[in-house]
Amino acid sequence: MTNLTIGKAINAGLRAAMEHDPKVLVMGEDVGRLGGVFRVTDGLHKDFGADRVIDTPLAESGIVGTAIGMAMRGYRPVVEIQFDGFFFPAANQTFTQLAKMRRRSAGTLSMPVVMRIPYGGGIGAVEHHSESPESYFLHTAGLRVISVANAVDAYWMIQQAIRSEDPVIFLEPKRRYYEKAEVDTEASIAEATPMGAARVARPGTDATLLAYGPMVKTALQAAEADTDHSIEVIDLRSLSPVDYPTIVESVKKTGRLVVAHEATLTGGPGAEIAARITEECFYHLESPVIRVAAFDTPYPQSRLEEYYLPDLDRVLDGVDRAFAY
Amino acid sequence: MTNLTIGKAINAGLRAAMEHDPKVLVMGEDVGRLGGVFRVTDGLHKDFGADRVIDTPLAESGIVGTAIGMAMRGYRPVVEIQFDGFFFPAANQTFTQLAKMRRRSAGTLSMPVVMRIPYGGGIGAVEHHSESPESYFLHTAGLRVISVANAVDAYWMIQQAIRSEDPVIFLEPKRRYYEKAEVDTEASIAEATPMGAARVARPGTDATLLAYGPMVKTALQAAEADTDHSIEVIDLRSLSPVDYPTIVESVKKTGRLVVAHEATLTGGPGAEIAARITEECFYHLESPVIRVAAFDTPYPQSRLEEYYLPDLDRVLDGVDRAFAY
Amino acid sequence: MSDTTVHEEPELIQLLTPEGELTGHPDYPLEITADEIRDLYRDLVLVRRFDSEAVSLQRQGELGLWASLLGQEAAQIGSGRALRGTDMAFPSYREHGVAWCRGVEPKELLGMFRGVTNGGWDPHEHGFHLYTIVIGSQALHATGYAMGVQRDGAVGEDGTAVITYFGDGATSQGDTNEAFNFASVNNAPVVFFCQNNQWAISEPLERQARVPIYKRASGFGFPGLRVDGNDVLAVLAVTRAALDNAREGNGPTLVEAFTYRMGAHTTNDDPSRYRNAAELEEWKAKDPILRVRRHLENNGLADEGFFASVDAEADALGEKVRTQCRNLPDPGPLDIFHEVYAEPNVHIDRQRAEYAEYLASFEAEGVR
Amino acid sequence: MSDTTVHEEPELIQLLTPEGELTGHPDYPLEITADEIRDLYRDLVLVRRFDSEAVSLQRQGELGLWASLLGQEAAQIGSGRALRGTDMAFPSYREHGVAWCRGVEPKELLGMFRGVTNGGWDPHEHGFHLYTIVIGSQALHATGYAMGVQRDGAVGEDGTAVITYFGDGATSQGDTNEAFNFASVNNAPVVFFCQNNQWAISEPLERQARVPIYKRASGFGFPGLRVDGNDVLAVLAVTRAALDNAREGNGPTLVEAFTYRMGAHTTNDDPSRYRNAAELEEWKAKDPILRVRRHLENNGLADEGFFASVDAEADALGEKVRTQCRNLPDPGPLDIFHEVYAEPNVHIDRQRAEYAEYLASFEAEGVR
Ligand SMILES: Cc1ncc(C[n+]2csc(CCOP(=O)(O)OP(=O)(O)O)c2C)c(N)n1
Ligand SMILES: Cc1ncc(C[n+]2csc(CCOP(=O)(O)OP(=O)(O)O)c2C)c(N)n1
Ligand SMILES: [Mg+2]
Ligand SMILES: [Mg+2]
Repeated sequence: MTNLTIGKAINAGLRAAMEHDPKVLVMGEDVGRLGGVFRVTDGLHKDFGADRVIDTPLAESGIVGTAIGMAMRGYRPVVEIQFDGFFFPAANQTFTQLAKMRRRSAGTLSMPVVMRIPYGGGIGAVEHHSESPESYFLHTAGLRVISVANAVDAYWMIQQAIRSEDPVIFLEPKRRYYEKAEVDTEASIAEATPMGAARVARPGTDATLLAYGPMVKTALQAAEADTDHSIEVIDLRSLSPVDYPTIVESVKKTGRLVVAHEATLTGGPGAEIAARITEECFYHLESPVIRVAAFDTPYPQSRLEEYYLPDLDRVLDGVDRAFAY
Repeated sequence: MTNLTIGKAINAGLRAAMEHDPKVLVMGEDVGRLGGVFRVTDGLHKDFGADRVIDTPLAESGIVGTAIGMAMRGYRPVVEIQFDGFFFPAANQTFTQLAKMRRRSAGTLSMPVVMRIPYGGGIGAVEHHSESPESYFLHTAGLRVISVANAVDAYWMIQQAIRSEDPVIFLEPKRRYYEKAEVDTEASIAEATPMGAARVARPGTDATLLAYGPMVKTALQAAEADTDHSIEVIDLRSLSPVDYPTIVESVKKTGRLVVAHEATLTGGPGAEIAARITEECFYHLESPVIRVAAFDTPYPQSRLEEYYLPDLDRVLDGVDRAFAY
Repeated sequence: MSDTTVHEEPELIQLLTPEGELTGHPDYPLEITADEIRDLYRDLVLVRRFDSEAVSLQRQGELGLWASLLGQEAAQIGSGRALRGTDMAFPSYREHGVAWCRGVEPKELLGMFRGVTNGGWDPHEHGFHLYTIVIGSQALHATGYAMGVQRDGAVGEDGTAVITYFGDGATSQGDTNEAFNFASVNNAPVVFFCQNNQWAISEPLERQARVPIYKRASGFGFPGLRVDGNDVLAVLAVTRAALDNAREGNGPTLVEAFTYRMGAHTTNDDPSRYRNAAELEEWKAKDPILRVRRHLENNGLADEGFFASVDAEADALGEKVRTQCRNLPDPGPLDIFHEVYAEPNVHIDRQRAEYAEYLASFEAEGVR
Repeated sequence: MSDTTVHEEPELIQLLTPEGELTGHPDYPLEITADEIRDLYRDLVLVRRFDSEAVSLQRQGELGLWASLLGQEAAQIGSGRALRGTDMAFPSYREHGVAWCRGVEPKELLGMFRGVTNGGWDPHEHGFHLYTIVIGSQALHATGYAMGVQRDGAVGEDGTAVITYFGDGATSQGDTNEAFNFASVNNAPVVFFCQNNQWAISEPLERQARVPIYKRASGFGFPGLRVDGNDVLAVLAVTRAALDNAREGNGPTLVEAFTYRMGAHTTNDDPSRYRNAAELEEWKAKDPILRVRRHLENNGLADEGFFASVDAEADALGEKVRTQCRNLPDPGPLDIFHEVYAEPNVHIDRQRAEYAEYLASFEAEGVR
């Protein structure tokens, strides 16, 4: 057992993956000597060299586009997008090329590319450094989308993502990089929870509270804080595909579902989950699915982010709304 | 009254807007001498000259990025993206710049830019020419998103979009370009239905069928075909913001809602509408909101599009599913 | 304000004049046998025939669309024949001549234009990537692939070289320029082959660039040159040199093949709306096939029997193209869900199952 | 394979040596009075003070972040002072010196770094667009604005010129290259001003380009040149010439100001992880302020009294920066919904109303 932060767990997972398979490469802006602006790739450049840990030119489309070419040559590139807001220059390569290549080639080409994105708000940053773009990804067929909420998942899921033959968007909750947990780095990857599975993070009976990434911690706090009800918390882990059986089972038991995320409300992940769960649990729901999300505005200046982000109070308010029906 | 196709109605609307305001510019690939690959800008280059109808270099980010600069200089650029699938190179300029500029500048800068995108499938095209990217837009705060389903709306809404001080994504249902209607081009724009309003296209009492753009025609056909029920059809017209009062009123009356679109199911516009309507009409809904959409796969080769796109049968199946509860 | 274009006209690298005279070029000596020239002639004639058959097939409704290579045969055959078996090519959507050189069968190539597939061939089998429609995207894929080649240590005389194709319009796209930069900074073994056919749909070259395209390269730190794209020998020599240079570890080259799109942009296009007939006539005089034929004839390197046999082969190819096209099997509806993901995906599996059930319900009812 | 970089070192355009000697340059004659040089000195000292105050404010927790211009004062003041009132500048995020020249107040500039706004000033009022963080984006805005200028007919001696700023790293971005191309093809009146400060966060110049950056321009069909970015007189002369050239209808120029980022990338950065101290020492000898001071001193153009008065002014500015920063009002929670749209938007209005009600519920309960 090693006590690791989420950031260090991803670092350790990257290292393990690079040791396991010489085809694994890391590439992005400042991932080399600096070890990334969040130090997630710290030490890899030194130990694996500049050919496997590539400081790229400052061009996100170029990064993803060349990663696609490297994947065609048999490599497994792990791309870092420095911040969420800088994904957009790579949108074309991601949505029209990376996501579609396997289908276009009728299975001849695989795209084992992982795109790591530190995402979400709460770090007091300037514009474009606090966004939650997961909805763009989960609406795009051909991509897998996962997010981690603790160091154990961080360590294993980055390795699972790298071993996947499909392109994986790996969303790192940047404001939780320093959250710690005990990680058994000696265990076998075969025994780790599959990256597509949701996890009941806290059992409960009266309502289900669903979150992923940075909001899992908030959700757990809310569940503790609500002493009137027994709240079950689910850590979604995979946003595409979603592990519906786990959610359905919970909702059929509790009759209420609250979904919390930092992405903006309209067209956010909660919309899909609400639509789908309402279809599958129509006769079990005692209230509509309640969504607690960021407002439908651009991410505001940092002095407003405490109001903008769904916090403990707003999650509790969502839970209250669910019980109001 | 003039009998116009949707394509020609947009052309006439563009012409009217250019005559009305010398600051209106048209720009894009092949919009000049050729008049666009769908001829929507036909004749404008000849009559308004190369300074107002600009054949740009082949670079979508460049097109949107320079349009932003022109808007800052007081112009009102109408940008054409040649096909839906070629929007993505412009994603960064659209999502991080165009959509956010007003908010970033605390209202000092307006972005009266219209982005016209021929979208949707059904024309037997090769890859990237048949997509429905509306979900990416409606999830993005700061953009307005509209789509037209008939020549009357086409004529007026393009002019309303151009007069809007906000950036507008104007989605043109390419497979319906040749649908005709009588348009009163002499009427006053002030009397046209506001571009944010939904429209009850066919009244009914048993279920509400919601569509926009190319699917409105299919929805109307389905309503006709279902002789067992009285189906109310709503043409959404605006995807952001959505005119919820009109939908809520209808659903409170019918108790059932079916949403049909060509965008892929997961995270599609139907998800948001389902989530929201379920919240607002929880006690009125006799069935969950049913979504009829494209499958969560890349748009397939054209020989499969008749299966991929929600057609009359699949819409009817959706209606049946709603009545099965 | 749009007519400030300054056109400098650089020398073209040319080995074979439009009149069929083999002039040679000091920097690009080409040792070539009569046999090899006849083979190139054969390639040129056959791909032109393939192309014209495809245009007809589109008119007959057998293809949804076709992007004709008419006029660009020499640029494609010359560069395609410069490639070695282990080299890798990343085409745009008009490189039927290169596909031919890489052994892609008509039935494989026609699939995407007929709409039965979005790909059609195995890129690894042919050393020829799938057609890429989103302009400029493939230039980055090629560069990344070349960076992979470097990492494999496949550099040197027996090394692997990569080539990517794009048009004059594509040089405006950000991705193409990012590819120039990544290739330069990494010294990647990739040749950027731009077929400047003077038009990007309706937009003439002046709307994309105000100086010759090959000049772009020097600003990124690697050589660029302009070759007569209608001269198959010059293209062969220049591309071979660029590929060898790449393979030996000396980095990228931009080759601008100066040519002309003699047909419409695609079968959907009507060039009479934007360009005049005189331009076409001018370029007809520079036809890429005619000059090889003249050379062979003038120098007694081929007789009527040879030309007749090539024409007969072209007829046979036409027949094969028609048959293979018409026999291309339609995909089945459930193919929609095929290979969206490599690994089992619960979401896709469920949609497939639901749709299969839906389709079966019609069969049960005996309709559809 | 990453050390194949070939560095050609071109001549810098320089008017004033690090030792303070005014050498002049045949192509860029500069008529300048002692008064004007003293004014430039004053600008340089004041923006350096402004900058160092901001760094301190960040350390004290008054700013969330700061991107220091230390070392780049001459590049910014020289180019900023070359602008006319009607000209328009499109900065990146480090152009505090240009902001100073455009009359942006400290309180306006500090807002976004403090997190009370994402903008802070009226771009039209100052002829200075908002800071743009997404690398390269503003180069296209500038080009479009310049195309608007052309359409307004604001060309000629009294015309309007546009300038856009970006770094060495930004030259790798597709948008920057697309801007080069749009500007060239449209002959737009825009100056591309690249501050090559040798680093893009931790990546040295070699990771972005293998030939000098100014060379990029010729490949797009317009002039590029490299100026000593630590020489305020050379930057002034060169930028003025480029702006005038643009204003008179002769199209774009790329100016590469060769300079050095003497501090960290931002206050979040730790350059000791990736660069060595020797490099910094080397550049200290080329300090942009020192050489102007030497020039003034050596030629008796300023006395101790002058230098003391500038220092006093800097102290006063420091005080003003601190006060204005601390007094910046926090936005209120409902400001989240402010100016998302220009026109009334039912959706935003409703969210605002709901949130107002939610907030009020806490007030009612007397919490939060
Ligand atoms: C990103 C993108 N934008 C627009 C298009 C539509 N389009 C297809 S071909 C073409 C012109 C291409 O011109 P060029 O690069 O010169 O190649 P050519 O067709 O002449 O071979 C355009 C605009 C596209 N395929 N991709
Ligand atoms: C599109 C994008 N990608 C990444 C970043 C993160 N980032 C901020 S500054 C920077 C380096 C910029 O280097 P350069 O262009 O040389 O400008 P400098 O900071 O040296 O002035 C990076 C990578 C960004 N802001 N935008
Ligand atoms: Mg072309
Ligand atoms: Mg820099």
